[in-house]
This record gives sequence, C-alpha cells and structure tokens, in this order.
Amino acid sequence: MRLSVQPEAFDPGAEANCFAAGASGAGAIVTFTGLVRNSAAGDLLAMQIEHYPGMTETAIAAMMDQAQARWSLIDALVIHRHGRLLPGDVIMMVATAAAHRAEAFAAAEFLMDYLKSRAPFWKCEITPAGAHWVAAKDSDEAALTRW
Amino acid sequence: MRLSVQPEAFDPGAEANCFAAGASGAGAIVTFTGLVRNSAAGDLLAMQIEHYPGMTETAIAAMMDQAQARWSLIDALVIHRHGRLLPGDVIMMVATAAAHRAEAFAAAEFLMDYLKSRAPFWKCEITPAGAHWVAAKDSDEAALTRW
Amino acid sequence: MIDVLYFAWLRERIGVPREQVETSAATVADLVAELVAREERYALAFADRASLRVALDQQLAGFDAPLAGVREVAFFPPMTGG
Amino acid sequence: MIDVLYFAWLRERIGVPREQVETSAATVADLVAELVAREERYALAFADRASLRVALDQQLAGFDAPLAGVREVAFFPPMTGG
Repeated sequence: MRLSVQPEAFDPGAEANCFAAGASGAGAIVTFTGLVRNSAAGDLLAMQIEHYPGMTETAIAAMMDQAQARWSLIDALVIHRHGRLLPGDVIMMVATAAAHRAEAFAAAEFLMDYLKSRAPFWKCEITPAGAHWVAAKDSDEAALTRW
Repeated sequence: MRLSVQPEAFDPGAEANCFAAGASGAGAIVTFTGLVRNSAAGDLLAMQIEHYPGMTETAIAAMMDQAQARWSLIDALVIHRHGRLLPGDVIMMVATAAAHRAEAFAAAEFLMDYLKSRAPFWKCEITPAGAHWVAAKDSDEAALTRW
Repeated sequence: MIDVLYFAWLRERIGVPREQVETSAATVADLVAELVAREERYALAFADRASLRVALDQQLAGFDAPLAGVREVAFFPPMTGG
Repeated sequence: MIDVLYFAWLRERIGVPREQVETSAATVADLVAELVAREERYALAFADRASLRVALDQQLAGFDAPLAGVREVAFFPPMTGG
C-alpha cells in the first residue's frame, strides 16, 4: 500500500500502470481520479487545498488498512495533493486491486467516501469575487452510513 | 464516447489520461481494468477470448448509451480485447467521467455488470490439462438485478 | 435460408462456426427442434437449452421468438466478458 | 500548556494557525469556553459549534472528550477532501 500527500502534480495514468504492475494476482483494478471543476459561472481562478499535516497521513492510512482487511485487497494507493490547483488539475486519486471486481469497486468507493468526510482537507475556491471555503455536503456525510 | 473491440494490447494508463484530457468539465473519473488472473494451480498458459463481431459492438454501444443517459455522463470509454491473452495481460477497461463521484462509480459498475453478462464474449482457459470454457457465474447474472 | 452462428463450446460441439440452414421454422424453438432431429451432434449441443442463449439479428431473444424476417440466428452459452 | 491548531475558515477568523494555550480545562468544551471568554474573535469563531469538528492528538473526538494527557487539540470545519 502506498499513500502520498503532496503539493506536486502527478500523472494518474502512469501511477495506475505502476500500481497495476505491482498488484500481482489481481483480476480487477479500479481507479478514481478527482479533478478541479470550474465554478458554475466558469470563473474559478484557483482551488487552494489546506490540510492537517500528520493527521492527514494517519487518517488515510487507517482507512486504507480498514479497506484492505474488509475487501481482501491485494493493494491500494492514495495520492492527494494540497496547495494551489487550477481548473482541470488532478486533485487526487485512489486505486484498488482485488481478485474480483465487486471488491475493487467497493473498496474504492469506501475510500472515496471516507476521504471526502474524514481526511482533514479543506478546499477554498478562489474567483474574482474572492475566496470561498467549500461547504461539506450533507450527502457526503450520509454516504458514510452505507459502510 | 469511444468503444473498441480489438485483438491488440493497449496501455490502460495512457488511455485513461487521454480519456481524462477529453472529459472537459468532469470532476470524477472512474476506471476499471480487468486482467487475466492465473488459475488456482498457477498453471494457466493462456486465455482465449472469443466474441461475436458486430453484435459485440452493438451490445456495448447500447449499454454505453444507457449509462450516459442514466447518469448524465460527460464521457465513457470501453476497450475490450479478444484473441489469445497471457496471465497478467489487460483484458479490458472501462472509464466513466461525470461531474461527481457517485455517478461515475455507478456508471462504471453498471457497464461492468452488463459487459460481464450481456456482451457476447466467451473466455476459454488453456492449461496443460487442456482447454476449459469459463462458466458464467450466477452472481454475475444476479448483479444485473440491482440496475 | 437463414444464417446460423455458434460460439464457444457450442461451436466446438457442432463443429462449424456458422452455416446456412434451409428452414421454414416459425420460432427459434422450432428451428432448434429441426436441427436436433437432423444429426446427433446437434442433439448433444442443444441437450440443455437452459444453458444456452440466442440472438436474432444480433439482439438477445428468447427461444419462443418468431423467426419471420430474421436473417441471422446465433446460439451460444452464457456470456463471460469483462 | 497545550498546542491548539485551527484550520480553514476557523484559522482565518482566529487569525493564527496554531498557538500554545495555558489551560487546566477538563474537556474540549471547557477549553472552548475559556477561549470564547478570552476574546471576541474566539467567540465569533466558535459561535456555531455544530459546524465544527475537533481532533485530539490527530484523532477525531467529541467536544465532551477529556483533555487529560492530550498535547495537541485541533479545531476545524467539516472536511472537504477527495
């Protein structure tokens, strides 16, 4: 399992291929890539992502351990950026490898739901009108109840 | 939307990056990659994949149209190989792009469930003991009932 | 005349991937009955109909589907893609 | 002495990302009450406690959690990662 919380951009396709090459015995690999969407008005200048160094890594590692045990994952990967990102930039990715598709999908969705609401990241959208902290969605909190 | 049924190997990471680059406005991209698993005994020499040219493309295109409409997908991609594959080879991939993660995940799982049981492909495992057609699993047929 | 296609182990049991069949069968089931009556290899191949699927002009159909206007019938085991 | 950290809009309202606080508060809620009593900016920042989360030594906790042995308390709005 690999976890990286980093300001640097990364190549999700190359990471996915590297992950797959190491996941010996896997029949199913699922990846999720999150991208910076523009605002409805199309005027997003940047997205600033703040995090809590130390706790971020601890919290994500715990989620990954839980996912691996619950779905017998062969491997899992989480990469999450922080700092200043532009519209269209890759924010983060998750990859899961399992023998069969149901486990790989479930683990990837579990990791995403937990990353959304339990990993200490905060997004701030910067537009010509100013900076605006993204509010957590009730639907994201609700998504956790299914696990 | 792009669909390819082909004997040639392909690079899933490069395909995923290319897909993401074209999915303007997407906030979430999910990929699934299916790989040839070895047999339990570890003696798989090859997997031969037969398909029904013409129907394969029609059936998958119909699934993709349905997924796009149901989950407001920004884009979808299906690549599926046929012919002779080796253990560890990539069999196929699905990618979905949507504004939010729930739609991208649901559409990718829907496409996988339908590809498994409704696209005319048949897998034959070749071991030193001979060739053996892979039997369809009841659980794959059952998976369709959730959609 | 109708094109009849076979895939996977059905193709192996019947021994050809496709053939043209002269038939006036009204339904898929009638066509199967004609084939089964023709030769042992068809009888063996179609012995367990529950384990077979059929497509008419490349669309999945049932064994009770009518053949009127159909140019291509395909028989095969349950699919195992993905 | 305890390290107190603030993130996102809470950090902006309080004006510092972290500070050391001399306290003998028994629980998180007691610590918040002390801070709120100290200065207006804390009162404003902690006005709606339902919209805040707390971590003790980098583990999520409740406002009723005891502070005994804790070295680092962090306050922040609901997380928006992924």
